Amino acid sequence: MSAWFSDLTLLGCFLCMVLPIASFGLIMIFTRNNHKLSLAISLLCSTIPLMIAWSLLYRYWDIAEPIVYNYDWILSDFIKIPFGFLLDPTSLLMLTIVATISWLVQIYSIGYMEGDPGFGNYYAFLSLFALSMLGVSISSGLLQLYICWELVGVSSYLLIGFWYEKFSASEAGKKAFVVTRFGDVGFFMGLAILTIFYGNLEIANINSAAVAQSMPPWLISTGALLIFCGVMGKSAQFPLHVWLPDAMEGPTPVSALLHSATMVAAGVFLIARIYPFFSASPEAMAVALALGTITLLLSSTIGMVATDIKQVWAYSTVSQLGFMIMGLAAGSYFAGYFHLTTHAGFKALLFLCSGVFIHHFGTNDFFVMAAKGGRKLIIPMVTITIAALALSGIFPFSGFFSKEAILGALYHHPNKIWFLMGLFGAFLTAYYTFRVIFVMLFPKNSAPEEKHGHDEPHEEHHGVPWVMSIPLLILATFTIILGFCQGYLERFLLGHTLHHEHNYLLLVSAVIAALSGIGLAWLDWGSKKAKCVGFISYVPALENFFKEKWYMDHFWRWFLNAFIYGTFSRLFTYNDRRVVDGGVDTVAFSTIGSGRLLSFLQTALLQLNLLFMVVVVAGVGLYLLMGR
Amino acid sequence: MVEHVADFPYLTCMLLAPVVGLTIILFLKEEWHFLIRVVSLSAAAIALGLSIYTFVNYDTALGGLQFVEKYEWVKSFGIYYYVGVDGINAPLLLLTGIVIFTGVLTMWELENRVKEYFAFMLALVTGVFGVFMSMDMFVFFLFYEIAVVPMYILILIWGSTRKIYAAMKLTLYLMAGSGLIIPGILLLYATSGINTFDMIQLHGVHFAPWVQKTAFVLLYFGFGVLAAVWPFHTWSPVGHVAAPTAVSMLHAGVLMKLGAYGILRVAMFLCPDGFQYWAQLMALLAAVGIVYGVFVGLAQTDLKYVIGYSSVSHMGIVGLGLATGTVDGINGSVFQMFAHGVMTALFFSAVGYIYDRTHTRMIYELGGFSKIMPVASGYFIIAALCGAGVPGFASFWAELLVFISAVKVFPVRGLIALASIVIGALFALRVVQKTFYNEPNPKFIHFKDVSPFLGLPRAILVATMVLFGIFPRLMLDLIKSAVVPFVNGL
Amino acid sequence: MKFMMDLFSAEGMATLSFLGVVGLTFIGALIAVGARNIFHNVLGLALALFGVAGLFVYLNSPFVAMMEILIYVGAICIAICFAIMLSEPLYLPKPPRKPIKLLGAGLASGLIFAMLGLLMKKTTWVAATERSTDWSITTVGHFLLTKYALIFEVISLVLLVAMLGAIVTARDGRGET
Amino acid sequence: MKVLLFGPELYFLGMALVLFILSLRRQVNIRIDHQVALGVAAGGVVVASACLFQQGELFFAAYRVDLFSQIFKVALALGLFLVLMISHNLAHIEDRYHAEFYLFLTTCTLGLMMLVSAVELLTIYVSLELSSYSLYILVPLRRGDDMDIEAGVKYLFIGAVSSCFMLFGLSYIFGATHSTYVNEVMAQMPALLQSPIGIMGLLLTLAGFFFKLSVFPFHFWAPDVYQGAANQVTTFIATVSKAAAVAVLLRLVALGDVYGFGFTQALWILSIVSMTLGNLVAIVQKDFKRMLAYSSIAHAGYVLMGILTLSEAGYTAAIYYAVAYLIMNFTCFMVISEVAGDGRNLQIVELAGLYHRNPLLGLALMLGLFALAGVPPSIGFTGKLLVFTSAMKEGYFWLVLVGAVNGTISLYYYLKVVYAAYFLEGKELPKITTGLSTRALSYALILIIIGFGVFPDRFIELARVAVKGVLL
Amino acid sequence: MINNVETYLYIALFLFAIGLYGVLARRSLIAVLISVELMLNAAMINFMAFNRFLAPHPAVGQIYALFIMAVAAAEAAIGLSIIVAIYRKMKSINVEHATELRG
Repeated sequence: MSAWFSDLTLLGCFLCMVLPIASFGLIMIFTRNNHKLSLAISLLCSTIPLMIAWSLLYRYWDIAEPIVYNYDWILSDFIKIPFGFLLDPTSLLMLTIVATISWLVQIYSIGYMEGDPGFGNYYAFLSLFALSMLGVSISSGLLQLYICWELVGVSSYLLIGFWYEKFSASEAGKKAFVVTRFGDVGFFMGLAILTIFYGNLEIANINSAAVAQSMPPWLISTGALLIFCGVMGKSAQFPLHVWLPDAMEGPTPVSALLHSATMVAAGVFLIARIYPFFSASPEAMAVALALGTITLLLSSTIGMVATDIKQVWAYSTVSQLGFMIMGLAAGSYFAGYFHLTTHAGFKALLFLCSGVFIHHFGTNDFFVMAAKGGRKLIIPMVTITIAALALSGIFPFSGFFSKEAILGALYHHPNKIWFLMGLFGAFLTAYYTFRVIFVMLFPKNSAPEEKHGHDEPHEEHHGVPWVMSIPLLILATFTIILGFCQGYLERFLLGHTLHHEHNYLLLVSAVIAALSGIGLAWLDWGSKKAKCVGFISYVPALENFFKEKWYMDHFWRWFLNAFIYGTFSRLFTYNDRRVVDGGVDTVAFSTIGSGRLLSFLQTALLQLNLLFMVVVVAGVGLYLLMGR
Repeated sequence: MVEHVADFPYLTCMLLAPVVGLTIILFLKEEWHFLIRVVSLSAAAIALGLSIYTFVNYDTALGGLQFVEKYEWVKSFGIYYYVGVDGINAPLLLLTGIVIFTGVLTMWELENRVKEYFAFMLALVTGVFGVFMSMDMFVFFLFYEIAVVPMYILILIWGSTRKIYAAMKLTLYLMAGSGLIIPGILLLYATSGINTFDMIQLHGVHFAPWVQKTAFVLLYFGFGVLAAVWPFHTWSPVGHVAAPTAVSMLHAGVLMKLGAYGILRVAMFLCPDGFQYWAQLMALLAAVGIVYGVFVGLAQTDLKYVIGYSSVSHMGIVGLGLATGTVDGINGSVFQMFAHGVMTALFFSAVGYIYDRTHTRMIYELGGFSKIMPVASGYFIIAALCGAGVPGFASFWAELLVFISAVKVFPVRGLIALASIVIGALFALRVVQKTFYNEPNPKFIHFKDVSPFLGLPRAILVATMVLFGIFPRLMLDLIKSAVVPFVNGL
Repeated sequence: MKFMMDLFSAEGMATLSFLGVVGLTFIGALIAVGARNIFHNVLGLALALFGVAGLFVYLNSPFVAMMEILIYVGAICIAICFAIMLSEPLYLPKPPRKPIKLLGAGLASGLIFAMLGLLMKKTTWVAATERSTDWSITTVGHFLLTKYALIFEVISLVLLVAMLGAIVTARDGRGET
Repeated sequence: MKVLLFGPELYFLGMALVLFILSLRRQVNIRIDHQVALGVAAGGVVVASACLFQQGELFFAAYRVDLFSQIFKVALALGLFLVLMISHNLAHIEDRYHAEFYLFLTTCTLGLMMLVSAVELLTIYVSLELSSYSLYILVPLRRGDDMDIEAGVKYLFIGAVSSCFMLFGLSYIFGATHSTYVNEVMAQMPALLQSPIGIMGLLLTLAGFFFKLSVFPFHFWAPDVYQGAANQVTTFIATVSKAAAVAVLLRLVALGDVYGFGFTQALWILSIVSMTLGNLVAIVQKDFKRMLAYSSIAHAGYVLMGILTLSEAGYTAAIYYAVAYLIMNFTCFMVISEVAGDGRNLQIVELAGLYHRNPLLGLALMLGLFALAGVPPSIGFTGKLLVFTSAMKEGYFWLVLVGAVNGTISLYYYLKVVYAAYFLEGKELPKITTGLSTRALSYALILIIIGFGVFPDRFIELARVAVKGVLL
Repeated sequence: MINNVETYLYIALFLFAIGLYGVLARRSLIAVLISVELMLNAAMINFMAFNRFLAPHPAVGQIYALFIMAVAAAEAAIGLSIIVAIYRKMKSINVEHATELRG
């Protein structure tokens, strides 16, 4: 036990795990109804991990060898699950991102969730989420990671369904949990298979080069693909992306935290985490690349037609996740992970800003916000624009650098189609992002009538409370400076800087794609003469297709209804009632029936009974005599 | 197997605590409700305390049977009162202690025929304790029957919803199971050549293959009925629905484990070759049960039916783990027995509280209970999450162990069963959503939330789940200490 | 002719009279179960019992034959006659017999006959190695008072019980209070 | 002390005499009748117990007194005493016949006592007839409807035909072995059973005992007689006479050494058919006594199972089971005669609300039924399991399987009675008041049912020693 | 040639079968009782035959026959009394009229 205290690093990791769960437990059991105390506990328990994360990052900036702590958690016979921490650049960076964003969101939520009756619960759930996400970051083994990964799912379920009185919220929570679970089952199968064939699932071990050589290729591919199922679920890749847009039913800070910056990034992080293993399977890489691309295009197109601001950012998240997967799958570990980092910053910013608008105007529709004078909220408007620029990949914001890195990776991929797709995705991203920005910035009908219609319901919101704006400013700062840290991060993550041969064709095409997207958005939504209809509406069929979200929701609903409920469940239930239970009842009734039948043997007629008796005696006697 | 004789008859005391409680209750007046409750609670508390004592004081380094007491009972037939604890039954004794204690607390508000209720319940518990600690087949079976029969009256009098049918069905079903068990154990006894029912000694006998095959399949199906092995499970949802809360808790929580424990302790222990022969079938039925349970549960509208089918599914996991015959699988199975016991007890306890107030368990009539009684619903949600196999609860580890070893031994069946946990999640959350989320039903809005005292049993159960969920080694090392020699003997 | 000669020899006469006794028994028995009039049945029974008594004579024990006639014909048959007179009047029309019932009865008794006949066929009887030739009634009496003393006492109890029972059961006014 | 050897029999003969004198009185006083009978019967239990460990032979080896017979004599004396205990309200027997009622019960018991000791075929036969005749008279002694007399007729004629078969069998045995002493006969049995005559002789001989025990196909009287006879008479038939039949069956079978395959196979079949038929038909019964009759047919099958194992363990189990059956069956009948205080036949539904009309009786009934169904912890369970164990030891796997499955079936109808007693509301029905003796009896029975179920060892050991004596 | 044990056994058997037929076929209870007596007589013949030809001591079979007679007498007494009683109650001694107990 003394080792736990003498080794500060270990103690730090340990605290990162213990404090959030302590906070969760304390709040749930004791202080649920005391908002202030709950807040204090929760903040305390998120600030310390934050400080630990940054100090660890600082301390191990020049880390050469990963630091591993392992303790036995489960010691069964074949299955041994260690509980431990693995500190290497990948995990340290993620740890920092998670700690930071979750701290910021907790601060922000003070304002956003003020007065909510479930305030205590909310912070408890946030703590639980922090626990699980921190656990994902620093787990030393894949099974431990899986456990935290599942906890992420649980806390996201609780947070999405936080406003459980709303049917849509509880439905969305359920959907998120089940859909991610769908992927997780694949993940777990992968883990099971790897455990069986390989046994030791420590990440340090899995990633070692020896493993890739000792395992047959089919096993690596199977394992990698199955694990990728989990990634598809958590990181909302096609076709399991459907839960993410619905998940916006949760409070906006939750969307910012879970569904943009951390939880959805967990999938990408997982690939980065076991990148050496993953990249040993070309099949898995190809599948990932294809699915990432499909996801990117699909969600971008849907984002183009959405009117709910959070929906837009949700689809944008999906598309950016697709981008990250593409980057990773194209062979560039750094590009994907770097985009994850920058994306965490600017997407959280986007959501938090939107949250301010939503909180202020009480609506999710950005047309309405614009009409109500959204641009008058200066800080959010400025920061949201910064974030939008970053998202679109405009220099000098962070997104530019990371996106360029990904496009670079795609460019180097032998098949250029992926690169073109990436470019197209970048174009679409810029378009839908600035569609929102332009609508907000240049409202077409700036005098909404309803202002006269009834009392201004949000009169009390004068400006934005500081607890909400400070996180915005911090994130905006990050968004601006993070791009320039690319070199440092490269050295940190890879141990060396990449040799950048500046490919101007690549650079130019990326910038052109982004700018043309913005330009198109300007034409459609921004300029004075804009008709405020997307170019896509010229192709109504396509627009409808996009509006219906490529019919993916319909597909899943149909799948669920037709197969799960309609076929299996119904048939099994029928079988249970009629065949199994009916069979048993039949046996029972036929027993009674045979009893009734046999009771006719006992006729009231004495002589008939005697006759029977005599015949049986004779029969038995004859039987006995026959053999002799 | 190494035996360590007890210095004090802990196990006998554990067994006698409910008996003494029962006897005292029989001499109390019907009207003295409070006294009756207190007596039952103290009996349960003593049993719980002793079970915790044995659980904690079991020396895993020493291994083998500990706290052994062995007395000759019926000499001419070689029947012994032979009790002992090893890593397999220690958790189950603990489980029984916990469930009976919380069960008594859960039924604290009972007003109808209190005396008889607690008397029967204590009789039932005596049987359960006896089964778990017996190392003699005859005594094992004796207690097994004692545990099964009081159910009939408990359901009949204090039950609800088609209780007459359910009680009869359950009892007959289980007794039919016994009808298979008797020939099974007697076959082993008769062919052993040593005139004893002592399982440890019988383990040393190498039975002829046909004996093993026959005895195993008889015992498997006989005990399997109680363990709700598909397709002999239909008594279980019906029975759970009809039974009063604490009985459902005991029943799903503990009684179903008797079946699984019997398969493990008697069938597999004594007929290793038979087990090898039938393992494929066991795995198949278990996998079918897992998948089937969730799918059927998905279509149910009665809360208790839902839980009943989830039990079918979860007991399938136990069966699957046993079928693997590996240390991991059996570890997982035993752990799952414990975890599922606590979990289901929690489920029923939570439902019971709601049902006692609303008098409906129809999912579509409920709704929004998170708003009306947040704590009570919280317990249910926790149980549902356990049921969905969420980490942090004991059941997760069990499922993990079972599934991995199942995939290893029976890849196809294992993977199919594993896949069904998605449906399991859907299944659990569907109920939670329909019952506890959305707008509350105005009819129920005036109900009070559960008070700390009434919440105590549920809190104990949750605490147990979490304790062993976070520190699985507390239990797993213990289980392993018995399972490793067990599997080596297979 | 040979046959006739045999028939009229001493042995033949013995055989003939034996056959006569057997015939008497069977005819009596057949009347006892076959006749429709209940009195004829009793008479048939008496006839059969006489036959049986005759058989006993052939079986070397005139004492038992005499007891047979005394107890059976003298007591039981008379008792049956009294019972007949105490019960159903004879002039009442009787319902027709059911052939199926008769057939069933015949089959069942035929089966028993077949079974035991088969048994007879398959069995070879072995006489005891040492056989006493003491046929005197004195010995029977001696046996009754030594070896079978208990049963001799018990049978009196049986008869007492039967008598008491008959009185209790058939006493007038039974069951009409 | 030769008298002690014959002590119980002499005592009961004296008792019969006393009752006979009682029956001769002009003035009828049923209370005195009952008290005298009960008191003397209690003395009978004492005497029988006192003679428990007597050993010896009487009447030129026709009568054997050993532990086996003495155990059964105690059981019989106890059974009679118990039946007299619940005879305090003989509502369906005319007052003036009470003394005769007791008398016939006593003579029947006496006959049964001789039966269990008799080792000579004629003695066995006459003792059997003595007990049977007493019962033939007791059955139609009931007042009221015509059922009793009908039952009496059926009982009589089925009994008469059975005893004819038995006599025929006895004659074959006599012819084949030239002896009428059981030990001499059985000494030749192993060889004899290879021949048809031995098998058939034994089979036909057993017919008489099968009739007493109501084993299929000699069971037809049982339901009618149970239903038709007065409750107390039924009780006696169902308990005491069954136990004696088991005893003598056991002695007959036990003295032979190893029987041929065919013979045990025949018993095997009869056993299976008995229990299956009894259990199945019992399901559909509405009259409680009739149901118990069918259950007794089934139980005869179980006892037969123990006997046909032809092993020491099997006999021990059969003895245990017979005594257990006596007790648990008696418990049910006690409840019947208490609930149906006016002596009527009890429908199962009439037990409604018994648990609050008289909780003690309810408990006793439940335990008795559970014991009959073989549910632990009760003598019924232990007995059944012992029987199964011994059968399995001899390799009768299918027999045990069928028996066990039958146990399940039987549970159904026993539970229906429990259901009526514990669940059906009988609020409007009056409470049942029981006297001190009945209460004490109930407690004693409950204690015995559970106590001997949980601690059967003493009794099993006793039975085993007894069997060993018989097997000599 | 006829004077051997088998002859008598067959005679007894035939008598037994006739008696059995009577028991099974006759409706009058008295006739049934008569048939039972025939069966008892058959058994008696058996005993006497064995006694005559096979038994070691000729007294035993005779004693058997005597006791069977006594028992038969007792049986007849009881039987007849019950028959009389049933006639009093049901005004009939037809066995087919006693059909109240069934099932």
